Amino acid sequence: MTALLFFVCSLVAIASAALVVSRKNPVHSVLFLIVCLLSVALLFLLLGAQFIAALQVIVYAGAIVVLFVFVLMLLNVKKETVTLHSSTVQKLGAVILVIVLLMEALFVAVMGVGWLSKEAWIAASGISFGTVQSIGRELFTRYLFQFEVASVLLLVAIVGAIAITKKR
Amino acid sequence: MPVGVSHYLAVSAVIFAVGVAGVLLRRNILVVLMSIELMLNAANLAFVTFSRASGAVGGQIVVLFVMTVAAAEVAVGLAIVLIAFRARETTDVDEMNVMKW
Amino acid sequence: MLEHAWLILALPLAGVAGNIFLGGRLGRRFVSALSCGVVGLSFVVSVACFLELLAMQPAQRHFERHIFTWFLSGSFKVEGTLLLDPLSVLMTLVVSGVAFLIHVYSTGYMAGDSGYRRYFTYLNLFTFSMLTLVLGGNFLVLYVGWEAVGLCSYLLIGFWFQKKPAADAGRKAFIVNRIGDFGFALGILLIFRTFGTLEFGEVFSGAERLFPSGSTLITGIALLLFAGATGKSAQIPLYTWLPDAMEGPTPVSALIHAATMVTAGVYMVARCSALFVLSPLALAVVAIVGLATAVYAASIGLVQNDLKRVLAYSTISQLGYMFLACGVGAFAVGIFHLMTHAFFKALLFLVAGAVIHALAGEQDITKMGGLRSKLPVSYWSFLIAALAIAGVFPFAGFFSKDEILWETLLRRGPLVWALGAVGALMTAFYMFRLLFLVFHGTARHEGHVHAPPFSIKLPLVCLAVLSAVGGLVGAPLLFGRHFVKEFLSPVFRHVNGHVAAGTHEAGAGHFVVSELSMAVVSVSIAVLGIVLAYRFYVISPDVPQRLKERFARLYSILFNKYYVDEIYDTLFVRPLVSFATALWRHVDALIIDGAVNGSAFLVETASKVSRRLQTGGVQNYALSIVVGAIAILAFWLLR
Amino acid sequence: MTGEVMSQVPLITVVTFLPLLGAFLIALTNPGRVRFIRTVALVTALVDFAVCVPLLAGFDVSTPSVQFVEKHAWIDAIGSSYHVGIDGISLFLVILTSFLTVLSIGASWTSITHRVKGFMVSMLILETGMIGVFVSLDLLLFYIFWEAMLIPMYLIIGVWGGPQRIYAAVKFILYTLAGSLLMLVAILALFFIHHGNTGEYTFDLLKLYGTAIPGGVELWLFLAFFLSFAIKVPMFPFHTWLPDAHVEAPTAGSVLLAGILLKMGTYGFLRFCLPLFPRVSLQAVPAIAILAIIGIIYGALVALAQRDVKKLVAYSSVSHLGFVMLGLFALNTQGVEGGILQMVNHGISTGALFLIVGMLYDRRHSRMMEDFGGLWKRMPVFAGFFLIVTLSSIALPGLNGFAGEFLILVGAFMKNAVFAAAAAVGIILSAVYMLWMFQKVMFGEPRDGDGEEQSAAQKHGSVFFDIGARERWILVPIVVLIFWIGVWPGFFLSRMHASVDALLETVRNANAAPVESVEEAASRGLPTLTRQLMHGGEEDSEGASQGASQEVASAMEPDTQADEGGE
Repeated sequence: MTALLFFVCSLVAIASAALVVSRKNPVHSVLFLIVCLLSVALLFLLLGAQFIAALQVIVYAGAIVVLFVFVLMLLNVKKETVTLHSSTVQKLGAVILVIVLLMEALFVAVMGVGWLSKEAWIAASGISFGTVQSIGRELFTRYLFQFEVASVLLLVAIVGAIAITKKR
Repeated sequence: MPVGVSHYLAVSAVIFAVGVAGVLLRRNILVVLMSIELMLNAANLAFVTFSRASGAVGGQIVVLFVMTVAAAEVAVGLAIVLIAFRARETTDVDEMNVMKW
Repeated sequence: MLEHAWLILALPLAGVAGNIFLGGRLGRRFVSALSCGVVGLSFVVSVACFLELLAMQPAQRHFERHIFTWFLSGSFKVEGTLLLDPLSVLMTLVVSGVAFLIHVYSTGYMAGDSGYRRYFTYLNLFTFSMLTLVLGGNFLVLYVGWEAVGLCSYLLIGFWFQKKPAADAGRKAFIVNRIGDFGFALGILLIFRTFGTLEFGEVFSGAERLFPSGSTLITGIALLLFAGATGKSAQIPLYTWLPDAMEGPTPVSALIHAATMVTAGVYMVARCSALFVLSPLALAVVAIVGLATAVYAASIGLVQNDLKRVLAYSTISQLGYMFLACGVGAFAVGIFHLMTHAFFKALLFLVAGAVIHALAGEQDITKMGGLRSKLPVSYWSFLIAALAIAGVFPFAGFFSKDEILWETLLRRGPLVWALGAVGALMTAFYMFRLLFLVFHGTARHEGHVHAPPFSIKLPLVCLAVLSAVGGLVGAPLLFGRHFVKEFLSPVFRHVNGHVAAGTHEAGAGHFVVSELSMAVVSVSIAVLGIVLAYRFYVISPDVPQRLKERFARLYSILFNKYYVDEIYDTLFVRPLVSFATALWRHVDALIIDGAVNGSAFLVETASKVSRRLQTGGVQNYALSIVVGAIAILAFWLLR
Repeated sequence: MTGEVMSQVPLITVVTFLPLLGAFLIALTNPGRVRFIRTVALVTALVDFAVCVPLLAGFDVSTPSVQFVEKHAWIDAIGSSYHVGIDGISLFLVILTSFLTVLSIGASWTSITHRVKGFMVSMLILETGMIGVFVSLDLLLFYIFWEAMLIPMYLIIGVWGGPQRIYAAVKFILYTLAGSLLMLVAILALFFIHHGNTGEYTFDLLKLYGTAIPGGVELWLFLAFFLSFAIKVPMFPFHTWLPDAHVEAPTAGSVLLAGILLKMGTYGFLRFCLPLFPRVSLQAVPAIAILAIIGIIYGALVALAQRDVKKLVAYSSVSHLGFVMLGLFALNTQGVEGGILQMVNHGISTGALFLIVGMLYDRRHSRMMEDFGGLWKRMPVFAGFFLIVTLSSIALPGLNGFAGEFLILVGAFMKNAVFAAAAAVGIILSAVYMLWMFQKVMFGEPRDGDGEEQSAAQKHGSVFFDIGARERWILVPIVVLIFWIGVWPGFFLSRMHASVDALLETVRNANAAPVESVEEAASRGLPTLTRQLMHGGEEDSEGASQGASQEVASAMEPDTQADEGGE
């Protein structure tokens, strides 16, 4: 059951990601982005990270994508006539590099990395993993300072965004 | 067939690669930004996977921060896109190359 | 009074300060009074010191005073030392005495000049420097005076700086002197390295103690010192500045370029006699250079037409005699001649100045003549001086010059003597040529002849008296005693041991006879010169013209001073200037700076090429980020 | 009582940072208040100079150790501290700096009319940087001052300079930066070598003295420092930035450039190269001496070819600094003390020459000799000052130049007679070019300018009106110093003795001590250079003097032999 769910979700995620990149109309891209993000959220759930899954839906699918949509509507861009980059070198290089990068990453994923093992996977599947409680405790004790910094970062981003777009 | 670390990582890798391809190849700056979101998401997936594998919550905390950064990045990034569009009436990355010698 | 010997130096220095700070406000009368006064007082102090020294036992006539420590660095220690011994006191007397007279003379001569205060400031400064030179008790203090008189000479030659020849001559004098000083300075360094001190007493006693006669090191030192002396005292090959120095005011020529400064070289050689006697080679060089200069300069003097230049060449020639005396080991005689020369040559210049003054600046002797009746004081003074320099008994020059020739004959043989005698003949000839052309015959000039004021006449008379009788202090045949020699003997006591035997003290009797006969010979030579001049320029004035046409080439060589200035110019001056220019334009600007700018150009070119990578396209950058990511990952995997 | 109070005041810090305070004050001022800005700058510089007086008065001549030391923790993590102090070597350079800054600000009073605020701020920051270089006893601190001081100088040349100012400023800063970056690398290398030897991370200079450095590495480190300092000095053939910078800089910039900045190079050799790398330094003596002599003669010859007064003075600096280098690398008391004295002398004399050229430029707006002539008649007071400065520059005995150059010659002569003789040629040449310049400018018939200068001419009767009270008061202290140093150099020398002797002792001991390091070097297969140094280096440098020196050896005093280099 879990395996089936995993395969379905991951296939949807990959497919929609590919569509995000390949659609000519950016509005379509945004819609497929939502699909992709939601399926990744499902994957999070499968991994037992409920809180992150919830955040994924709220922050990404909610806030960020809405932002994209707003901007798209604001700009009212017409469809691209040419989708791809103009330089041949860039195109060719990008394709080759992406393939190489993918190979490398898959190699890592499949062959594994030294410190990961099946045992670790099983042992860690406790009940408290990924709950709001466990993350909250960590976040407000050990990572409190980083948390505060993150909040400042957001504040700066808000101010910055306003300042940049302000019409003079 | 049990689903393991490798599977999740593989999915993460593929999504990441797709994101990279988007960043490198697309000309519409909005799509490029979306591709960046894809890459960040792929990274998040890998983090959660590692967190799950190691049993430590730290990985998920990082994801939280990544999301924060992503939100900030999109906010600022889209703001820049907005004024760039205002100035040059285009969202084409290729045409935004004045920042050079 | 010896305790207060520093006053001799302090007074002229106070004069300098007074002229600079007060002279402008208080006017000319103050300047004249102050300048003459301080030098006069300085002379009085010198006399007092001299008398006090004279009252002592001959062996104890030596007074040294360390005023302050000048340098102290490691083993290098130099004191500001004043030294009063017979030699320096004698020099002090001559310098301050002549300087005083010339100060007085200058108040008349320079009366109309706009640079009156500046002139007297320099003159006081010169007196101070020259006295420092003679009173200095070690080589470095001597060197201070040495360079400082050079500076004053520079300033006074170029006193009328608006005239380019004057400014050029001043610079030439300073630079040529610097070349000599280069040797002098190296000599001082070598002395310090050898003896570890620069105090005269320690160096000389050290030299006697540590080094055998003929030591290479001492020869080196002596020759280097002598190089300095050739510069200052205008000997071959560095004499060329002195004739040009005549661009300065005439009293300056009298004081600096005849009586005092140019004799500093002789003084220095005499002062270092302890070193020179240890080196026969160096002595020989001194003698040869002196002799050569004496004859050479006299030969040029025969045909020059500029009154002051004839006197300048005469000075060079006489200085040559002094060096000849030193070179044969008769240092006391050299100093004696220095003294008498100071009297009669200063007098000659002052008369020349009076004549030039009277004729409103005319210096060409072919345009003078017949001045005897118009300027009687000048005429008689000049006559006395000319007789003195020609060496006619009993005038001052006779005693000193005769003695030089006598010593030369005694120690270097007849050939050297004969050359010296030829020089003496020429001296007598050109001096009387001047006398006849300037004062006798018919007037060849136009305009009014200005009568000289009292301030000009007074020094002339004083010096005329000295030129007439000044030689008597060194007349053994008349008085049985040679006062100068006796007085100086403590300073030169080490000389006799080294220089070849055959001195006065050695054999009494028959030397007296032959010295007497030689004296007769040298007087006859002088008279011959005078007679020749009389025949050429009074009896049959067309003879010189005929000779000039007959020996046209010789004449032009002599008239153009053997073309030495031109030779130096082509050999040294021009090449130096063009070399310097080439160095600047080609080596500095082209090669060295070219290399610097070239490397800058390289960097610029490289950056022009490489900045093409900076496309401004954000995706190009992303591409390279990916390349980096792949590389890192690959490295990590393949590790 | 006062002594106690004195010792509690951090004098060095005050001297160093007071100008910065003044600069800060000026920075807060309205740029339009020009008079106020100038006054503040001048007062700051004067007060700073006044603070140097207790420094001089309280200086203990008997000890070689560093005095007025202040040491505070700064960057603990890498063992760098705020460590400052002065000894006999740096004392006069610090005083000279504050002295010349006062004069430079005075000289800029009327000649700088635009952006006065920025200029004065730059001047004061420059002063802080320069003094900081001389008082730092921590390598990192030193390096920071060393670089920081470039920036205001760059601005002074580049903003207030002549027509070619940008070229000159860029050349100046790039050239010096190129050298100092190599020095930074060497400093780091030294830092790590010291850590390797002792396990302690420190930039403290006094602790780094005597660090045992492997032979081959020592050479490279020495070369890195050498290049940096040689460019600054500047030694032949690294001198070409100097004429450009000098000619283009405003008067005050030239004065400080010649007076102080060049001394940093020679000071660096003395403070860093010699004690940090004593063995290679000794080995490098012949090479450096030859470069120095080439510099002396070359600089003088090129100066001879100049028509531009300022350029002539600039090239004469190359010549004079050659003397300093020769003295320092004679490695005996006379040479080093003469070298230090000559640094001060050159600062005074050449600084004064630039001030004088600046005064001429203010009047005629030209630096070409042919535009002048006969000035003695128009400006007699100025002529007197100019004459004294000229004479000081050509080392007339009794003036300061002689005291320094003669000591240098003594030192060099003890080391090698031929070197000294070659260097002495420079003294002849200096007379040639300086007097030529003097004659061109001051002698002859007066010549007046035309065009724009005529308005000034009508006001004063001539373009060349004589110097006024301000200019006189700038030149008077210089002349006083010229005579003071010339007549009584002992005052200055006595304050150097202890430090110089200690320094030479360091070099001597380092070269005498470790015999086994030769074997070490040999076993590591290092270049023969090191071995030559140990056994045959001295013979090489002595070889040239031959003849005279062999005889000399027999008659030489024992201590002069010790001066020969201590082997």
